[in-house]
Amino acid sequence: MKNPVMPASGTFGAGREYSELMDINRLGALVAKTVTLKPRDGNIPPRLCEVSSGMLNSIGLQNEGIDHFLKHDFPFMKEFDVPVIINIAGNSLEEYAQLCREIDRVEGVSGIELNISCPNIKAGGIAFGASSKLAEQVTAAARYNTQLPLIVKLTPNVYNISKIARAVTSAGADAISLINTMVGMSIDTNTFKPNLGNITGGLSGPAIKPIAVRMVWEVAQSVKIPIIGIGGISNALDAVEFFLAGATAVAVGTANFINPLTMTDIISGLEAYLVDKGFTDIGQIIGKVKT
Amino acid sequence: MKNPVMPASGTFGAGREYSELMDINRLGALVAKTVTLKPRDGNIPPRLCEVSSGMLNSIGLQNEGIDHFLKHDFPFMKEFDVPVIINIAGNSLEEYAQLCREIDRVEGVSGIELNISCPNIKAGGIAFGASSKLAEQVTAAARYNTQLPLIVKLTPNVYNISKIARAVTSAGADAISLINTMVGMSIDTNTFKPNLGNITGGLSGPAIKPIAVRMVWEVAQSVKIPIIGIGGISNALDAVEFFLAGATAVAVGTANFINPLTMTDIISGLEAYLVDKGFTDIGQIIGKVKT
Amino acid sequence: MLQIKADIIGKEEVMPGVFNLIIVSPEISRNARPGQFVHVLCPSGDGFMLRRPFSIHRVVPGRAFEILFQVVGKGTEALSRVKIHDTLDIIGPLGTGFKYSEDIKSALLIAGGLGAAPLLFLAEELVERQVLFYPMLGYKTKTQMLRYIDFKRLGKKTYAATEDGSFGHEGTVVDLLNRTVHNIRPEIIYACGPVGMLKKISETADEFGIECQVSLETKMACGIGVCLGCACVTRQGYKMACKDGPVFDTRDILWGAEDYEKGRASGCGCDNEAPPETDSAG
Amino acid sequence: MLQIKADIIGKEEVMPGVFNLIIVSPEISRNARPGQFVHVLCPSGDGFMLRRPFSIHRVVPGRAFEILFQVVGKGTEALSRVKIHDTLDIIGPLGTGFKYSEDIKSALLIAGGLGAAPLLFLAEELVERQVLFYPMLGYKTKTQMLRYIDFKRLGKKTYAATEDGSFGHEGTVVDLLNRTVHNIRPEIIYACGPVGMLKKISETADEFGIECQVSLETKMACGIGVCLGCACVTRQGYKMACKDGPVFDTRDILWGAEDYEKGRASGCGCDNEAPPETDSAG
Ligand SMILES: Cc1cc2nc3c(=O)[nH]c(=O)nc-3n(C[C@H](O)[C@H](O)[C@H](O)COP(=O)(O)OP(=O)(O)OC[C@H]3O[C@@H](n4cnc5c(N)ncnc54)[C@H](O)[C@@H]3O)c2cc1C
Ligand SMILES: Cc1cc2nc3c(=O)[nH]c(=O)nc-3n(C[C@H](O)[C@H](O)[C@H](O)COP(=O)(O)OP(=O)(O)OC[C@H]3O[C@@H](n4cnc5c(N)ncnc54)[C@H](O)[C@@H]3O)c2cc1C
Ligand SMILES: Cc1cc2nc3c(=O)[nH]c(=O)nc-3n(C[C@H](O)[C@H](O)[C@H](O)COP(=O)(O)O)c2cc1C
Ligand SMILES: Cc1cc2nc3c(=O)[nH]c(=O)nc-3n(C[C@H](O)[C@H](O)[C@H](O)COP(=O)(O)O)c2cc1C
Ligand code: FES
Ligand code: FES
Repeated sequence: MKNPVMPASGTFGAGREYSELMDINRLGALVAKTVTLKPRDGNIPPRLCEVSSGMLNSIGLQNEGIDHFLKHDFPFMKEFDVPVIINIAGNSLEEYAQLCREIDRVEGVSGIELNISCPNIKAGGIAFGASSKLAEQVTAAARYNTQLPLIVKLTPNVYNISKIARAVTSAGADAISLINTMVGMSIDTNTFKPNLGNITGGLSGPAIKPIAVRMVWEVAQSVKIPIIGIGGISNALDAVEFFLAGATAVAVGTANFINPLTMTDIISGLEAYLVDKGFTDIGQIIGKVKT
Repeated sequence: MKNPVMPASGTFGAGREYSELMDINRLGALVAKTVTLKPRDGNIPPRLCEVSSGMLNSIGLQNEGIDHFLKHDFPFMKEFDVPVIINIAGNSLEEYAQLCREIDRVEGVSGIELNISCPNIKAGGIAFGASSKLAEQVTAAARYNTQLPLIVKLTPNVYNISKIARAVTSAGADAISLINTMVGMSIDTNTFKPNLGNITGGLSGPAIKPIAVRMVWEVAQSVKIPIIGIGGISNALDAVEFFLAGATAVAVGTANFINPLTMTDIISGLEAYLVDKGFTDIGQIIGKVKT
Repeated sequence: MLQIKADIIGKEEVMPGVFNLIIVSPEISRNARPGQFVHVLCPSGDGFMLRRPFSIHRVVPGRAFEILFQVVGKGTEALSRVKIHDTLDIIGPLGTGFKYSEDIKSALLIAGGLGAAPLLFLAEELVERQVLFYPMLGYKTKTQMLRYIDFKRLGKKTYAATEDGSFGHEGTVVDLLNRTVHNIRPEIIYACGPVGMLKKISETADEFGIECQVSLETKMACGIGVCLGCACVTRQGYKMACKDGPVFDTRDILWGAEDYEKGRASGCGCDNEAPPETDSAG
Repeated sequence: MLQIKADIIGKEEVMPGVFNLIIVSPEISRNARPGQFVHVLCPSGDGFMLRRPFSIHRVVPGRAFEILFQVVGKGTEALSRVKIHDTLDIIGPLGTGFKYSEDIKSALLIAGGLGAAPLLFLAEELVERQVLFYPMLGYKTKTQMLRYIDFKRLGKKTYAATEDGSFGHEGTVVDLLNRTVHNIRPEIIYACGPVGMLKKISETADEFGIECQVSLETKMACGIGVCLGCACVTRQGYKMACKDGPVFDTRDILWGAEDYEKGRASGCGCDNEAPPETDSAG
């Protein structure tokens, strides 16, 4: 990776739209929106709602399925001079396994991210990420079916994130991304209806940053594998907080919607920050919070 | 209660200071800051840090102990024409039990709130609230030792809040308050030090409101006892969201610090809202979210 | 589509709470088509962060474009406080815009209130293309007749309805449509306004076999087709208002139930409707 | 203590990034004592919400008071954009203020930079009480000599230090103190400034047996003693800067370690020090 900054799955599509507004080749990696085995329609609208310093979404993993993805989106992503990570979700261990088998065969994939933390689907998703046993099983199933670097994306909606992190590590994860969204809800006080068609949704954006930093720090104390820090990152100093807490890379989600140049601004901002503080390499600040 | 609006424990002291700025007699209840059996010094500073749409605190339940409280603070609180709820925390089941026994003897207490959700202390606190078994035990211990209405205050740092709510209900809780704070962390990118002396702290304020509304809604589906909704409430419409989700009362925390008149403004605002919508009683909107 | 930092060179409060901004951008003014919108980063204010979408209201060809907006919440409130020569961060032009076949001869343009925003740009385009058209404008009352004069200047015959009857037809624009459509007999209807109104217009259009295109408003995050948040339910499945729309042919739209009439703001007319295939797969 | 909505009747940028506001409040101006502060709801801006504390800088007796502040972040940035005749929501006066016994004859007032804010009010009070005092002012450079003239007008003899030597003593105000204290021999030192500076001043005061009071800055939420968030470590246990302070007798303070010299903003000089009794009980 050229640098440790990448998009968070589901907030950058396959990069097609944003490639018109920014230079994808400057990114550390490309992370695709979650793909599933079969196409998914996603959830009933409304799917979005803005809240204080954040937003709720209940997209529900709308996607056209792995075959379509590999045929139409992946070739586009591969054209950039940037590693491509494919993010997958399934309803069952077998679906995760099968997705891994299919992707393992494909030329030019740099890694697989297991989304076991989506709060917006009825089966699978978050349920896998909220139990250390299931998280371990799904990671093991994936591990068994691919040689590719395996990143497991965890949900923050748990009491003991370190326990889950240890479980997926022992099952063979090469890295952990955290956090996915917090489950939230918002109600229209005029109509009495939830602001999301799916009733609840995932909270993202600056509102969740303190929760994310805390979880990255906790997990960094308990496992040795790299952590991709995610959650409310909007600028270089936000990213620095995650590096200090122990992340080796960061991913940007919601902030892309607000400013498509967020990631490239962060990349420049990190360089400036390192120079300013007399460091030569981001590695020099990783995990260096003085507790 | 005159109305369903009260302060959240720990954000209003014993009401002494705020009584100089607002009319406590207009409140639905007074809720005291958590008291423990023995005095507690609280945590090392810094204890506060502002974050996007919220704040982190790591006060650590600083208080002078139950004896001092009953002698010096409770008499002051009792003078108002408002029910007084005493909030307690212990390091062990026995401490909770003993506190209940002592308070049960006191004239003029309207209820006990069990804080089993403080994220800022080393033993007890959140640990009791994160396990349905411990939550049930501590509630049962309290229940056995007091005739007073018993409110149990839950932590949002769990995957399955309904399970905990059912556990405390079956153990004899008369009401549930939720939520306490989310565990969070913030790091100073200049000094590399956490912004809290205690490293992590509790996230409160508008940032957590969607999480709180969701939990109130979930719990309202699974237990029949009243719910006091807490988390990021700053105005009447915020409160309405909680009522629609199923809360029968609300408590205001962080917003008091910003505007000491928040609660009385909410009380007036709720009246205006009800008139505007053609209701005569707040009961008509409780749990009425159209899902 | 591009992201620009654009100068504001004109600002007018055209009626209380409704503002018109003139924004410099040769590129957007050159490329924009009627029905497209821009995604605006409103100056930072109290606790909101997402961009806000606004239709392109008019263009000064090759130089600038305009937006017409009403203050309804925090974002528009913040936007109403910009000053001439302030700079706005804007992404646009976005969306597909209104479609018109070459051989169309007559059109009916129906605007409810702020629905006038995209339709004035369309009206100017239709004049250019020498298409005969009839503006039909619905307002609350006489003093709030947004852009009436402009439409009247451009259209063949202009119809107006006010809810209180203080000008033109007394009642809604939908009533007015139902009374007059058999006389006007347009080849196509273009409409913008509250979703309840659009649904009723589409029913009338259906009944008379008239093609009908409407601009739908949904909540948006990215505005460019990435987040899949602005979904509308169509017969072809979920479509994104920001990329596949905001203009849709009403024959494709699956409208939502009753309560859309009440003007539920956050939907596209579809949230009470089961999606074409439901989510039961996962 | 009261909560007011107060008019701003004066605003001056006294040097780049440092502003003085004159705020109408008969009550606060009447009741305020030097060292006390007000808790200000800065006009809503980008993602902050808590009030910000500012020392009372000066009073126009019975009519108004002033605050002097530097733009360091979002809150002060927002505050710097208020205009004359805007209204501010303020709680005050808060805190205990400087203490002085009746029979004190000579005092040394040491300000580092913005530390001048509470000390000018104190200086005016000391003039009133006919206490001889020596202002000792530390600045970065000659062009940033905040309130030098004012102190010079009020004090018996005014000492100044600039870090670059462009005016007065070259070096810090602490150096200057150490060179001159045996000549001045004040009965009491009042100081305000960065915590590293205050700690060193307290060491000197200790050494010479001089009473020393300092105004400490901590992060605050409520500002009135409720949240227990602004704790400082003292020999008597945790004390709240907002209620027990912000002025403390340095004999009571347990200072933190080295890194306070680096100007860690968010502490009161105590976060590396074990509290009097640690938290092991729970
Ligand atoms: C493609 C498109 C084009 C648009 N063009 C225009 C235009 O030309 N002029 C104009 O005035 N408005 C237009 N809108 C609506 C405009 O985007 C919203 O009014 C604006 O986003 C509200 O932001 P706010 O922060 O002021 O309100 P918020 O605080 O977000 O909400 C305040 C109130 O407005 C409602 N609201 C919020 N968003 C929308 C929305 N998208 N549609 C309808 N109601 C909403 C909310 O439900 C709430 O009741 C358009 C919307 C879309 C999707
Ligand atoms: C009792 C008291 C009296 C004060 N009097 C004055 C005064 O008269 N004039 C004046 O200019 N300032 C004064 N301060 C400091 C002032 O309150 C802060 O500068 C202000 O709160 C910063 O708000 P912000 O949103 O601009 O900065 P933030 O965005 O909160 O922070 C920006 C930077 O400033 C630092 N900072 C934040 N709060 C403080 C603080 N309390 N002390 C020191 N650094 C801080 C942060 O760590 C950060 O590096 C006083 C503080 C206290 C506690
Ligand atoms: C609109 C939206 C769609 C998302 N879709 C996915 C997804 O498909 N797969 C996934 O793993 N995470 C998804 N996420 C979660 C993000 O990748 C990220 O973990 C989360 O938003 C927190 O980061 P942020 O605060 O920077 O947005 C989505 C988030 C948003 C806001
Ligand atoms: C400074 C501070 C101190 C608190 N102390 C307590 C406490 O002693 N006991 C308790 O049960 N909750 C305590 N809380 C939690 C609040 O009661 C409340 O549950 C939480 O802050 C969420 O509400 P809010 O978002 O309105 O602040 C405290 C919160 C804050 C911000
Ligand atoms: S707003 Fe993101 S897809 Fe339309
Ligand atoms: S700021 Fe709340 S106690 Fe001092």
